[in-house]
Amino acid sequence: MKIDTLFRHTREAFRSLTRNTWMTFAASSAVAVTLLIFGFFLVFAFNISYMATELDKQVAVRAFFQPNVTDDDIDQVIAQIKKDPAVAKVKFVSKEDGLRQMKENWGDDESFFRGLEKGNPLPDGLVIQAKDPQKTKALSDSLDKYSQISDKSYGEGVTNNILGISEWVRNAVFIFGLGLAILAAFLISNTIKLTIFARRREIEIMRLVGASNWFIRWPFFIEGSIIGVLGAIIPTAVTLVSYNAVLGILNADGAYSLFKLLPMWPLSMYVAGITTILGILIGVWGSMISVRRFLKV
Amino acid sequence: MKIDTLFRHTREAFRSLTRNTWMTFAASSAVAVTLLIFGFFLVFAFNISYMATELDKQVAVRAFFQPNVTDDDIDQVIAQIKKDPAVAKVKFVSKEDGLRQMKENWGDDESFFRGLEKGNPLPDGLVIQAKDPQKTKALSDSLDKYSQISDKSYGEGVTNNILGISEWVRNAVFIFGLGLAILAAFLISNTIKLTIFARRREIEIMRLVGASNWFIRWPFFIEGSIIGVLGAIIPTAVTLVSYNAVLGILNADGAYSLFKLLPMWPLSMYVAGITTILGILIGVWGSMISVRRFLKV
Amino acid sequence: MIEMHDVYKVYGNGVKALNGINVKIDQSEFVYVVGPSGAGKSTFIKLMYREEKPTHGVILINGVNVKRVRNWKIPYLRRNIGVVFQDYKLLPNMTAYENVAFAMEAVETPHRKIRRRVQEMLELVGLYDRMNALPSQLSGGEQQRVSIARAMVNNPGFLIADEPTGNLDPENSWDIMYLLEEINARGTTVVMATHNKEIVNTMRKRVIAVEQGVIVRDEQQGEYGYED
Amino acid sequence: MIEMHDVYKVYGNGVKALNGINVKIDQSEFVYVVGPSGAGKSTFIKLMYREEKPTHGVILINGVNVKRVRNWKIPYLRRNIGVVFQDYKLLPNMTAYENVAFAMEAVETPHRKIRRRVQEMLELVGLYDRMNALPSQLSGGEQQRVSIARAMVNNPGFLIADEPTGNLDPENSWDIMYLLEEINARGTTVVMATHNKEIVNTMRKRVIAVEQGVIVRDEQQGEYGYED
Ligand SMILES: Nc1ncnc2c1ncn2[C@@H]1O[C@H](COP(=O)(O)OP(=O)(O)OP(=O)(O)O)[C@@H](O)[C@H]1O
Ligand SMILES: Nc1ncnc2c1ncn2[C@@H]1O[C@H](COP(=O)(O)OP(=O)(O)OP(=O)(O)O)[C@@H](O)[C@H]1O
Ligand SMILES: [Mg+2]
Ligand SMILES: [Mg+2]
Repeated sequence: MKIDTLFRHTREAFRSLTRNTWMTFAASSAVAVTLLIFGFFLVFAFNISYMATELDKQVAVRAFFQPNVTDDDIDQVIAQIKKDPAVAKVKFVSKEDGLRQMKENWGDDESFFRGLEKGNPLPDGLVIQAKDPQKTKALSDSLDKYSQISDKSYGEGVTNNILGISEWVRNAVFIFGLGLAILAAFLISNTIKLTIFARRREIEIMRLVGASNWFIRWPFFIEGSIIGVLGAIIPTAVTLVSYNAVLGILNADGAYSLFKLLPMWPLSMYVAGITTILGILIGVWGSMISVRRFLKV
Repeated sequence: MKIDTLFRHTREAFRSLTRNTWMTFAASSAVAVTLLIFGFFLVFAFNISYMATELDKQVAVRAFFQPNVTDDDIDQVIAQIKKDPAVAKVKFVSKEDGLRQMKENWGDDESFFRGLEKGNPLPDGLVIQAKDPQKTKALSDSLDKYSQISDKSYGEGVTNNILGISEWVRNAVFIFGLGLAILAAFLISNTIKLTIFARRREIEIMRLVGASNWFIRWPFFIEGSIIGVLGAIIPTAVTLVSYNAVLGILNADGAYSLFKLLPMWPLSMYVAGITTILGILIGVWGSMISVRRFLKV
Repeated sequence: MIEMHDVYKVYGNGVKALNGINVKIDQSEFVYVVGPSGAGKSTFIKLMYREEKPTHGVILINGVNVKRVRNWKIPYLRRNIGVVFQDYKLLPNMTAYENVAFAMEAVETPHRKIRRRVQEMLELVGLYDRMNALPSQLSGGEQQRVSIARAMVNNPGFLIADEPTGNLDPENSWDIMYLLEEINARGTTVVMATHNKEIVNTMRKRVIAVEQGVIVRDEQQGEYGYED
Repeated sequence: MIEMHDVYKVYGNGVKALNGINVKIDQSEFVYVVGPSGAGKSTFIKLMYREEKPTHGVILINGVNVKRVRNWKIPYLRRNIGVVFQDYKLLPNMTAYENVAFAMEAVETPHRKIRRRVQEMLELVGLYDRMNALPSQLSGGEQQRVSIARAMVNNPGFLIADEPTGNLDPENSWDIMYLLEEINARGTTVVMATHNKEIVNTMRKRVIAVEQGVIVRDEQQGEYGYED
């Protein structure tokens, strides 16, 4: 293609967009709305998946030392466990820490523990996290070799539950995301098809006066991508601005700090990128397949 | 309007739909996809709101009796509390029940409680639920009048958190639902506008040969509602069938019984109803406003 | 009766199509509008059924000021005016039969009357056997004849035809002209823009010649007047 | 050279538009195609630039079997054929200038050549000052002339015109005819369907008369032949 012709096609695309103002508006706003729904979902999905990961981090092995171990024993065991490549983190929990935690968990009913402070029956312990939460059981089994450790547990039932849920949530979000992306692609390309359908006579005339198929396609192709870009700007902006607002509200209001949300960066980049690319790809693709229908005359 | 004319308009609408097969398909599938997204959201929203309600039910006042109360005292107090119209449910928790619950909560680490069975330090207690979870504090305060009750707590912090979260979730879902309904309405009416835009010349010609505005509008009006109905059938079916499938999977797999989902009925009726009504209303409305644009010649 | 007083038409892009038209066409008259391409004939005609509004001046159809008619009432005004459009303006999704029937349905004619009348009209213009064809399945001249049938089907008081024989062979053209003459004899006012010298010179009716938006000639029993 | 051997055309709805056409049109010939409305003239013409495919028979344009040309190659075939369509077929979103320029852009003419040539063509058909009007802002005859300018702008080897003077006054019609004659004299084959008796009888070229899909007359220096 000559560079002259490429300029011509671009000029043509812009002219057509500006002359068919109403249709340009209808098409790009439909793209915008569709991508807005998709963008919101993306933000939601990224956060859900993040929360699931956070949830996985709760899974850990608790190990308890024999009552008579020395501080040296403890240090030694910790050092050795840390060498295991499967281990992500090791934390020492003294018997005092253990009691404090227990009281906190118990909340207001802690009065019941009051007497225990003097003769604290809890042993010292460790909280060990595996790099891959799915391998927590293996990690727990590997602790058998330490004679200093009397007892250990990784909360079998609860752990399996957590791991099950977080995987389930991730899969569900992924399937929904894929489904939504397909539906969004359908909606956008459908809208573009309708705008091209309204101009099918034009395409036929172009063929009749000797324009080759590619000569006819190019301006539509460029138009499609412009509509895609136009339709991606607004939803990206809206999604990110409102997410920022939600983050602000949650941060200001300590009560809801249970929700741990992803920070603006790099989430904003992902959402903007995915939305825009989806908009352009589908815009171009929608134009291409619909123009082809009318290149038959 | 003569009955003859009404027949004519209906015939005309169906003829137009069958002759413009492609456009009918494009329009009603766009409506279908939009309503599908909306339908899924509805199912999600109903369930979230249901879960929030379930969460609220966790909020309760725990009252503990004096160590020396008799069984008669207890029965008397329970009977009196039950009379209070603000109370939804009262449950007696013996000291043995209390210890068992505590152990369960503690999971595998229960070894620590083993010694306690003989000298169980826990008092007998009650779990009292308010009809309106928001009024739990008032209920707790009202227990002051019973001298048999030594201590009570409704887990101030936790309760406020739960109530806060469930209200927050309900509001968020409502706002999102409203937003999504508006976006869906926009998408659908936009699609219908595009199909009518493709036929603007026809509308102009009709005016030029003496058809009144209402005569022109009626068939479009009927067409719009048919497209709305066509576009509502598929998403309703898909939503309900897949929801049923999800219910089946969750019920079969006990591990996920943490998710308490709403049963098919009456949820299916709500979703079908809301989706269909939305489809028809927006179909008709979209036709009306777009036809008007071209009744100017 | 059609009256125009000092009518000007300037299109949106600044083109002055009509520059001071004064004319009076009586009930049951038969008028040819002639003039070169782009002279303003179609514009003159479009003002009568209010496809275009005059920029200046007054147009009265049977005493009604067309410019003042409210938008929703315009269709009712047009029901007394049958129009043959220069570009036919057939509804693309309707067959020849349906296109003609549409004009009758629009004025809420009882169903049973429509069928007979439409078939009669299509027979008159020689398209009885092409009744079920869509406009895209008809030849240029056939489309033009459907447009003529539609204009006449409601027996309007005015028949306005813009170049109704442009795509017709002489034989079909004369058939149409006899039809118009007959309708005119029954009391319908006929206004017809045309380039057909032979017809104008043979039928000898009133001729209004338009050039560059002004009436340069208005003769009873006139001639086409533009020589080759 | 255009050759048709035993060509039949039956449209999808069963209408037999052409029933066995055999004809040969030499390089640089000037041919009128005449016949009543619906006779099959436009169909005959549409087969030449492959808007329609023959149901049966062979059509050769400069030796190429048109029926066999692959879909994507058809535009290249059409580049040597300028067509004036009966319904003009102008692109509605382009001005008169852009419509004519489009035909040149489509064959990738260098930008600087387009401007001069398009303006020249519009001048020839008398539309230089209406250059920037959209088709909807042009009169019927003006649109027809834009269509004529577009057909000629690439100096095609064949010029096929379907009723190119249907909406033109005699003066404009003659101007167009002189243009066609000149182009023909420079070597372009011209095929023109027409109802214009005067032109056919004055210009005296080859006349092919079609009736009900068959050629009933084919005379060198023929006459229109249909009397009023
Ligand atoms: N919608 C419009 N907008 C702008 N200019 C217009 C419009 N319609 C017509 N014109 C211009 O007004 C002038 C008169 O047009 P009109 O259609 O009345 O001519 P006409 O006499 O009918 O010609 P023809 O015989 O070719 O049909 C022309 O120069 C034309 O270009
Ligand atoms: N696309 C089509 N589908 C079906 N029938 C058609 C189609 N096009 C034309 N016809 C029919 O074929 C016959 C010949 O049509 P054609 O257009 O060739 O006539 P024509 O000689 O050009 O007439 P005119 O002088 O009125 O333009 C007509 O009866 C017409 O109704
Ligand atoms: Mg005109
Ligand atoms: Mg023809």
